[in-house]
Amino acid sequence: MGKKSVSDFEVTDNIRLNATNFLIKLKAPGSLPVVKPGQFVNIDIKNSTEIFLRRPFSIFEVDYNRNTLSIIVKVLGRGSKKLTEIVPGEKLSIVFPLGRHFSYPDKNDRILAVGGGSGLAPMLFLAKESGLPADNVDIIVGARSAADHVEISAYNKYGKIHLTTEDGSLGTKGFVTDHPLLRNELKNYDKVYACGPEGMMKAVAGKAKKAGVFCEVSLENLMACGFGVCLCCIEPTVKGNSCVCTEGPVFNINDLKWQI
Amino acid sequence: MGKKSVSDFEVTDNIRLNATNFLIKLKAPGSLPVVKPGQFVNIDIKNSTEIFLRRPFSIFEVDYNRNTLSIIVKVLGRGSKKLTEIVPGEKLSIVFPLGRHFSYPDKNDRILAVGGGSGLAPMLFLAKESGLPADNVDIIVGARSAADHVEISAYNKYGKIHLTTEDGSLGTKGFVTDHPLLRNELKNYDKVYACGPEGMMKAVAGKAKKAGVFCEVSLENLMACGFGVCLCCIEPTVKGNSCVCTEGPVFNINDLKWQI
Amino acid sequence: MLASGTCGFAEEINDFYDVSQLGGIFLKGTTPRNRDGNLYPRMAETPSGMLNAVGLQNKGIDYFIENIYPRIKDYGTSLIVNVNGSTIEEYVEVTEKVNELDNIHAIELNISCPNVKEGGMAFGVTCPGAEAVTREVRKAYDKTLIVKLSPNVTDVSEIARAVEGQGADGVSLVNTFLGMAIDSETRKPLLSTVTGGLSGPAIKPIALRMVWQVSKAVKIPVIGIGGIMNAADAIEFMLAGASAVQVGTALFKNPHIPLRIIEGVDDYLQRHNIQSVSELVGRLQM
Amino acid sequence: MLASGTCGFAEEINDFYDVSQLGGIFLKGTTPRNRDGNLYPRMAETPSGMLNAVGLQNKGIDYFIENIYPRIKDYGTSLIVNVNGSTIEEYVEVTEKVNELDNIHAIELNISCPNVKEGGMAFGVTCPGAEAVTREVRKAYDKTLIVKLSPNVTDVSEIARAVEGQGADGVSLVNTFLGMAIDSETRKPLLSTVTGGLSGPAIKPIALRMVWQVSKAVKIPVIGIGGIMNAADAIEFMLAGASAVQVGTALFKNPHIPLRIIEGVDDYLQRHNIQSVSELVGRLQM
Ligand SMILES: Cc1cc2nc3c(=O)[nH]c(=O)nc-3n(C[C@H](O)[C@H](O)[C@H](O)COP(=O)(O)OP(=O)(O)OC[C@H]3O[C@@H](n4cnc5c(N)ncnc54)[C@H](O)[C@@H]3O)c2cc1C
Ligand SMILES: Cc1cc2nc3c(=O)[nH]c(=O)nc-3n(C[C@H](O)[C@H](O)[C@H](O)COP(=O)(O)OP(=O)(O)OC[C@H]3O[C@@H](n4cnc5c(N)ncnc54)[C@H](O)[C@@H]3O)c2cc1C
Ligand SMILES: Cc1cc2nc3c(=O)[nH]c(=O)nc-3n(C[C@H](O)[C@H](O)[C@H](O)COP(=O)(O)O)c2cc1C
Ligand SMILES: Cc1cc2nc3c(=O)[nH]c(=O)nc-3n(C[C@H](O)[C@H](O)[C@H](O)COP(=O)(O)O)c2cc1C
Ligand code: FES
Ligand code: FES
Repeated sequence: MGKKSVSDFEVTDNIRLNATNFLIKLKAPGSLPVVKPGQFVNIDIKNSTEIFLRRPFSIFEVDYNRNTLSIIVKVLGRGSKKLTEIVPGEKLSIVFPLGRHFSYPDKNDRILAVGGGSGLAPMLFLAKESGLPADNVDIIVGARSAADHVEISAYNKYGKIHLTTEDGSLGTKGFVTDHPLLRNELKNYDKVYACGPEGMMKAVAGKAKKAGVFCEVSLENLMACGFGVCLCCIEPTVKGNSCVCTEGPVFNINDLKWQI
Repeated sequence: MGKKSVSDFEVTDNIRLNATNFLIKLKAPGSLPVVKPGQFVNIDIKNSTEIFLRRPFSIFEVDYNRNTLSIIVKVLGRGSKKLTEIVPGEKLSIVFPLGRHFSYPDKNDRILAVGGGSGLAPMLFLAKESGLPADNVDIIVGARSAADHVEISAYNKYGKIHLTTEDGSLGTKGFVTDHPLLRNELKNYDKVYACGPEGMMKAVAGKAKKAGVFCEVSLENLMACGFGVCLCCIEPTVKGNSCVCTEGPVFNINDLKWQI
Repeated sequence: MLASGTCGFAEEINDFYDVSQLGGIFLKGTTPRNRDGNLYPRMAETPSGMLNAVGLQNKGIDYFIENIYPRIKDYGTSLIVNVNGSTIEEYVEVTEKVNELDNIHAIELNISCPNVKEGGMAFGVTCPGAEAVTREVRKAYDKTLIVKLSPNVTDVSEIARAVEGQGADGVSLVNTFLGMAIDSETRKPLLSTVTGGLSGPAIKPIALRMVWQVSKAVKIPVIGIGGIMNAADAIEFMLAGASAVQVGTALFKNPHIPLRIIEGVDDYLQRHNIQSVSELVGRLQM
Repeated sequence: MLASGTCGFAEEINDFYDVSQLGGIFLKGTTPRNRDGNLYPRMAETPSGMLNAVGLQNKGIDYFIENIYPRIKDYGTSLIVNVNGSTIEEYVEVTEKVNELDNIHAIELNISCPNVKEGGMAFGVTCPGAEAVTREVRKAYDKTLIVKLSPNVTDVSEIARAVEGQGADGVSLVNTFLGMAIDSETRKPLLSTVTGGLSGPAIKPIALRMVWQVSKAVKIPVIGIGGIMNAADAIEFMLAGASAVQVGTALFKNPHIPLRIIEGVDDYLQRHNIQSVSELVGRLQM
């Protein structure tokens, strides 16, 4: 894993993306180490005991020139709510870089990245970092309805974006797994990646497994420490109980014990 | 005691008076009941469990037209510090009005009000409310040094202000009890009032007792509830253990069991 | 319902709102005669909680009957006297007097106060002690007898079963945990008594576990107490097996909390399409 | 020093800073053979604390000796193995193996884990149980034997005296409190095991009281544990009688906290003109 650190980052932007999603940009006190899609930061939300434990968030974007990194926060409970109330100028204590990143695609690979809910950030980061021509990258993003989607057309230059909504108010109607690319064309991809609600990831994993396609997912198990000491975040794998925070959050679906 | 209430007041001003004292003005959601010098409010500082219990503060000024009341907060520990970081527009949950007020002086009385530390507010409120001509009112305010004093010259119209500092950097050198008015002229007063650190109040009470002058003090015992149910704030009195929050905070020194 | 020692004798809460809206009020612990309680300081704030060392300050049962009871007896809510004593005889003495009061339909036998030298928790931490005092008080009392249990024990179910065996109609738990706080700068204890009773949200997880254990161990109703601040907390205690709950320290934070809890529970029942709270009791989904 | 189960096997902390700056590291609880621990979910946040239900997941003592020990043995800080078992024989088995390790000078006998069905707390809540396991482990171990006590007991001093009587060189306390959390909306327990161990600042007042009681009851050194977040907390435990302290859950909040505590205590000693921490131990001003 290499050296990890705890540092105070300064919030430079906090932008509301839609009703429940916020983009928060953070400036490191020094120069940033290299971070990769799938890795995460663990944030002390109030520098207090009110929200006692840190909260983990995937890294969404990184700018090595400005030494900033961004996260996308979906409001779920107390901690994420407080976090989205933060004002630029405030400091946040951050532990990072944490976790293992997604496997990078090989040159000429065709990849499919499937994101939903709070799993959007690493998928977009991955599309951007893949180094592949946009033609080789498909990104499916699912949400309940149009209002739950955030504006990501800027990512069109890294891949083709396909939206789905459960109520059909935008893009393909249904779950991400109802999208034609996942229903019929999985075999066309060399690698499939997914991050989002567990049910969604399992559905994608099931299809990938059936199609025999390489598939990695990024888990969001509950964490107390985030750096491998508490053994709270474990996921059963072929190697026994693995720590999602250090041996994941990215796992190859073949290593997981999912019933898919 | 009458009806008490819990309401959200809006902070309209938060003014730094000196290094450690802040004037906080609060607007009631409706019209204010009559409040009197010595009464206090109990404030939920963060609307959270971080600072678990409320903190009591004496009422300093009240404006029935604007429905505002003010407090002077001296930074002592965690709670008072957080409170002074509040920004106008924020709301504070306030329980009030609490406690018994000072006995009002009779017409033509000469009174002496002695304040120190966090005890300044009720003394100034009392001077203002006394209804006496300024000539009949002396106010002694003590502090460690000049920098610890706050600007109160506006209160000159309610009484004559006398400052003391322990280091002699402003006004009379020494403790408030070293001031000539307290050393030699106590008999000239009909009523003496004091609020501040316990040692100071005991010293004043001792002199008043010797001089046989009516004296009331306002205690600042630690409180959990502030409205008479927890029995944590008690002070031994001639009637047994009295609740400072409901039977005080103002006590006649003859009722206290102080060794003075 | 409001927990004993945190709502005075109901009048102080009635200063804020009409207490007839409440399910019941457990009055401040009462002893046979006047007790001054412990010396000041009696409280210390702790992370998500507080310590108290009040030590059962009260004016005695006779004063209560003559002066307080007449003023509060028609408040329109259940009033429960919290019975205390240094000896079994003292417990019985208070009980006998309360037995005569028409508008008091239940007592809570406090065998768990950690802040008194004699009696209190001493009875509540062993089965024989708990049995002995429950047996004698039971003989002296015709109406509902609730026994309040101490969490400062290895096995609270055992104590609960013991008092059930002696005729208790219900148990309430928990009383406060024995704790301590020190001022590192002055190097002195923050309480005059060195140790005191810990209450508030900090203790909720332990209290909830104890309620769950006890509700599986006894057949009589269990009243849940410990760090309840909102409707979700109250519902958790009911799911763990409590038929009712008491709110204590939360009142210091805001005396209106019990009303908000009642509203919140109603709202929960509606949202989840549940007819009555009794359908929640013990319905933890395993 | 770092508390067992909250600092892994030291390597994870060494990823942040050089652990030779620390007084000592109590390694993750170790059993004779691989243990998978309990099912997910294993943790729940609570007011000023958390519950865990890890259940002693570890790869077993042999794996430790072959794979981990060689990597960490020269870290330049005291390494203490936290010894666990389901039976006395298992405790002894682990102890015998650790006895052979040159760079391990002490073991902590964990008779207080609330998260395992067999062994663990079962031994730690009765005097005979605590005595039996301490006696056998003592026979098998030549170096420093620290026994880690459970707070889930009526009288912790009694247990402390019992293990002192069997030759323990020190006691450490407290392990976690048995607690529980429920999601009111789903009506399910938040932990797969229903109950788990409560740690963090919430338990500090109770832990402090227990350390104070135990330090008066035994002559051997006492190590204070429970909710220590900063230097003031550490000093409070020392004033209450702890010769040293362990930091647990605070590490999850910030792995640098132990370093800050060391600095803060140094600063305190200077400000108060005290030569060494030993002058603080038990010096509560009454
Ligand atoms: C490696 C990793 C990366 C993540 N990346 C992102 C991200 O980029 N953007 C983002 O918005 N979120 C992300 N999350 C999830 C995020 O950490 C949680 O949403 C957040 O911690 C919730 O905190 P809270 O205080 O708002 O919720 P709480 O008040 O703690 O909980 C509210 C409810 O949500 C449930 N819950 C809380 N955390 C989780 C979780 N991790 N998984 C499932 N249920 C949970 C609780 O059980 C509870 O029912 C990530 C999580 C992990 C582990
Ligand atoms: C009736 C009443 C009226 C008051 N009026 C004012 C006022 O007008 N202005 C003002 O600035 N303060 C006033 N106080 C005091 C004020 O309530 C405390 O300073 C405040 O509660 C401290 O909170 P904290 O969180 O900052 O301190 P903490 O972090 O809780 O404590 C810091 C240190 O101060 C000590 N301490 C805290 N509260 C008190 C207290 N009440 N008495 C003695 N020592 C204490 C603690 O023991 C601790 O050592 C009043 C108190 C009472 C009871
Ligand atoms: C200041 C204070 C005084 C108390 N006095 C009594 C008492 O007289 N009798 C009693 O049975 N319990 C007493 N208790 C315990 C409470 O009734 C309750 O059991 C405990 O505080 C836990 O609940 P909570 O966390 O909701 O406060 C007292 C608690 C506090 C905080
Ligand atoms: C996630 C977790 C795992 C733990 N595992 C162990 C363990 O393996 N052995 C042990 O003796 N104590 C274990 N403990 C208990 C701690 O060592 C410590 O006694 C307890 O957490 C109280 O201290 P704290 O409040 O500083 O965390 C564990 C605690 C936590 C939170
Ligand atoms: S969160 Fe602690 S080990 Fe993963
Ligand atoms: S503070 Fe509770 S009775 Fe006075």
